[in-house]
Amino acid sequence: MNFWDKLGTLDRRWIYLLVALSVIFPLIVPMSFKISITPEARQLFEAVDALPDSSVVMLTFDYYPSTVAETEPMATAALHHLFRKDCKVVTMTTIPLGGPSMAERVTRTVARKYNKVYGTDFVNLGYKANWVAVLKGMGTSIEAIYPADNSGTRLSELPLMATVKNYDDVSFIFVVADNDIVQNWVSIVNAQYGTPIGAGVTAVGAPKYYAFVGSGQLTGLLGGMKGAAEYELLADARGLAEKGMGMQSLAHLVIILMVIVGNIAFFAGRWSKKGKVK
Amino acid sequence: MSSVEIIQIWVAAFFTLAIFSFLYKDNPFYKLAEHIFAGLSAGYYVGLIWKAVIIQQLWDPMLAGSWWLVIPGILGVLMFARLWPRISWVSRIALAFVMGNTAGIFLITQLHGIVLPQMQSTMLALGGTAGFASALLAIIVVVGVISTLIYFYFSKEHTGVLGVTARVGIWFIMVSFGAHFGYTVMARISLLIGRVYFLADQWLPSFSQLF
Amino acid sequence: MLKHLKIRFLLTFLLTFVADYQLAAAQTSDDIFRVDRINALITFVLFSIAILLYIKWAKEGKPLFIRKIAGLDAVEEAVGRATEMGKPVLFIPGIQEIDDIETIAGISILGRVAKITAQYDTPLVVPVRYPMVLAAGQEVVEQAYIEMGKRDSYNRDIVRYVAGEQFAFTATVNGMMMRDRPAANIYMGAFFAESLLLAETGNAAGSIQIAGTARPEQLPFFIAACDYTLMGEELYAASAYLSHEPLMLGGLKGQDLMKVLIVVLIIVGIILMTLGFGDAFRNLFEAV
Amino acid sequence: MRTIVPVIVAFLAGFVMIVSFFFNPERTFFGRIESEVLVWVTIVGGFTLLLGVVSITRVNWHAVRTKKEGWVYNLFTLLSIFVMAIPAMLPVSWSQLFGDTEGSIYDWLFFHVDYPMMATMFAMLAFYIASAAYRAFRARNPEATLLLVTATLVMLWRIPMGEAFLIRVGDTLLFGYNLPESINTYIMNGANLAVQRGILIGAALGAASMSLRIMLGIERTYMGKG
Repeated sequence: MNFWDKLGTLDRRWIYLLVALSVIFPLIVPMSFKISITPEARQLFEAVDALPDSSVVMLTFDYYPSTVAETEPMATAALHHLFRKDCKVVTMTTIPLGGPSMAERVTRTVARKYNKVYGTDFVNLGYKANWVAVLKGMGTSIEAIYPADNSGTRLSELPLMATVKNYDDVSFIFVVADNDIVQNWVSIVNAQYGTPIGAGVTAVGAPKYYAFVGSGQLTGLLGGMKGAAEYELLADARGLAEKGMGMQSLAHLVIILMVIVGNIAFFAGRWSKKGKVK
Repeated sequence: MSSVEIIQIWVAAFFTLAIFSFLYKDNPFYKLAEHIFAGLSAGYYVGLIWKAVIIQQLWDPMLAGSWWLVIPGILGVLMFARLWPRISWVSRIALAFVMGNTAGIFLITQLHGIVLPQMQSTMLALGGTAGFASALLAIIVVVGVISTLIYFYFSKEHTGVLGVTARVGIWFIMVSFGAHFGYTVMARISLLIGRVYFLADQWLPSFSQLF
Repeated sequence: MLKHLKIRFLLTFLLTFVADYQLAAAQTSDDIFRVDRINALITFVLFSIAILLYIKWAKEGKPLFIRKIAGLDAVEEAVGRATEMGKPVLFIPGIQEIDDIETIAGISILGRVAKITAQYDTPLVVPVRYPMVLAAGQEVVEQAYIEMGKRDSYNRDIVRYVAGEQFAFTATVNGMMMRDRPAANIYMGAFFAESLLLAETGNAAGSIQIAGTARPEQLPFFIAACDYTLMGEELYAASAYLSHEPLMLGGLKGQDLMKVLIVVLIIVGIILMTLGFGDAFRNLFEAV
Repeated sequence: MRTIVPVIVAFLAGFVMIVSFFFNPERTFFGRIESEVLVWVTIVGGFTLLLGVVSITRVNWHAVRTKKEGWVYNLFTLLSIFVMAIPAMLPVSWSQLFGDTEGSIYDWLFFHVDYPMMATMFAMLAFYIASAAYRAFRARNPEATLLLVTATLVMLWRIPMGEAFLIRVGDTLLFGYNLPESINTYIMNGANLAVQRGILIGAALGAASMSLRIMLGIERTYMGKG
């Protein structure tokens, strides 16, 4: 086992330590950077900003607690933007594990800052099973699928829902998701009812949805924590995502370094062996 | 910070560290956290379906007169027959009803909502709309889409023109997967940042309250 | 007979699309029938005909050609090398339940690998995560050993249930890799975040690694860490090639015919758009 | 009988959706049927979630009863299910601890135990990616090399530090060419968009083919054997 082989098979816990340090260090020495805005993030912001005040927007909490670091800042920044524009917000979720609880808590926290009234300014529809039928069903009648809201109040008793019967009464759908539900919002709702849809997704899913932005089926796209930081900047709603970017940068450099050094150890190891064999 | 908040943060911190401990090696703390997690998630589903389906979609509407909803209710209960192999065929009707409906919706949305618009948006003028850059982009997109579709074509040997197109396709696919790789790395690090931020921003300051 | 039928099929499709254009123009909102969605109807009808016809031909045993997937040669080569070195082959049919399409594809490829290991008496290890996958795996492996006339060298715990929880399963399989040091690791099926851990440990154990999954977000890691990777639909094509199961084979062939149709229409659209008068043709594909 | 009835039910439940797509729902009675079928599907769909709960309870109860190795952990799972589920089903009018609103046991346990654990589960992957990047990701063939080079470029582009570096590289070596912008245009909106579109079309055809087979009762594996 020459030097290169030893370098190539370093015990993985040393590498874990290096990653941990790269994320903790910026906490001690805060690093702030200028965040550049991608055209796709600007397109989403401008589409929401162009909406006339007090128009109805549907905000969906289609993410599991496992990806809140990327998705929650997007939902929070969107809510700041929408409430500042006096838009009426209808929230819902297709995620059975935690979806309704997170939709309730995140929306009420931001609504309190703009002293919005539940029932007239915002409503949380919560969760109903089988998202295919939910997405398709709301096309004809939201009340058929959701007889009551997340807390059990009948929809007929909520003033806001009197004006929102189905997608025709919704001006924009802002989907925040960590799974393929975005593809179904596009292929069921946008394709059949024409409601414009913008999406904030985790970085794992983002590359796939460029195809929908390109075909105009998606109006703008946020990708990962950087996408959230971009929307926070655009909507002037500074939050967690922007603070995280410093730590993100150092960790990326560590990973890039790992790939390069790993490959050097691999190739150098092979050349030195070839050298001996000849 | 009130004492309730401190308890909340310490409970959350305990379970966060219990899961992280798996990095060192599998241990009783991780096993305990894992099993509690499985139980709480199952319990969450019970609370959710009890409220969202049984009360809001069955009990209340039936009380208000929509008695026919007893039919989907019975179909739903029949679903439990899947748990006992001997009578699992009873659940087939309920399963077929849901799967058939989803299949009917998907059959339309995959063709009308994905294939048609994606085909249409690939019909680009190779001259581009404004100058050289947009022409280059149009050519890249057109060549990329066609070569990817040909790469995943299985009814003819990849030889001759087809072989060359497939070869070009694999290069395009590697660039796209490289982008996927970069984005996925970014995602996992953001999730780590989220947890480290919780520990540093909420848990550590709570020490000053206690000691 | 097949050949010119396909050409006639393509022509009818092109002509009906042009006819659709006049009809769509006459759409008035209170019509009962959604005339503006006739392009979807045509696509739906032609798609169904293509799929059902090929399934019928597949069931009748008509010779339906599928090219051999390069990944299968890599699998056979890797198992061959394991035989020479007298070391075991480790096969994981993904970590999803039996009703997942990728697991079904993985199991059919397992059948092929089991035939080769049976023939050369190479030790085979198949850790699984669900009881139903265990049953299906044992059935396929036993069948392969019987077919190769090696019933006596088959034993029940070639396919073994390891653990239910995702990371516990990964930790146990990693332990097996470092202990047995298999010559070849083959991952065929649905994989999630643990793909990284498996491929990395397999690399450290010095095994040849071949993977196949349809999940796009895991493919980059397998490509970077394994010697060969079956990508996306190649996994299904490989299992259709091996099993000749009519449903899979017919479905695949029908989809292939639609791909030809789509590429032809896209090229026609591009030519017309580049020449400047393609908008009329392009609007035929408008999803309303 | 055991397969004919479910096959007919599957076909009708799907056929309604296809017909109502091609006919104006308001102008025909199909609209009424479609809406009712969809409501029923959301109700029946809800019970499938409870299936998982019953099987988890059964597996863990069996492990505890037969004192299987490590049965104490299974006991914790059982306790967690009931501590979470029972209070949630009791009316909030009896006590603030019941139901699922803020302040209930259900809400407290979710946000302070389940939520942090789930958020941590995938955070571990950052460590695995780093060690795999170092020990396994090799430019072993031309394709893998192209993948790793693109990945490095994208990782650099997505962080402010990296972007500044790319701009400086563009200015010094490439006569002021804006590298970051061209990554977004030619990689993300070019090659990546094209490949994702190709894969999307292929996957959509596959999903439609599976849906057609399920609706016509040709594909019945989901019904199980017997």
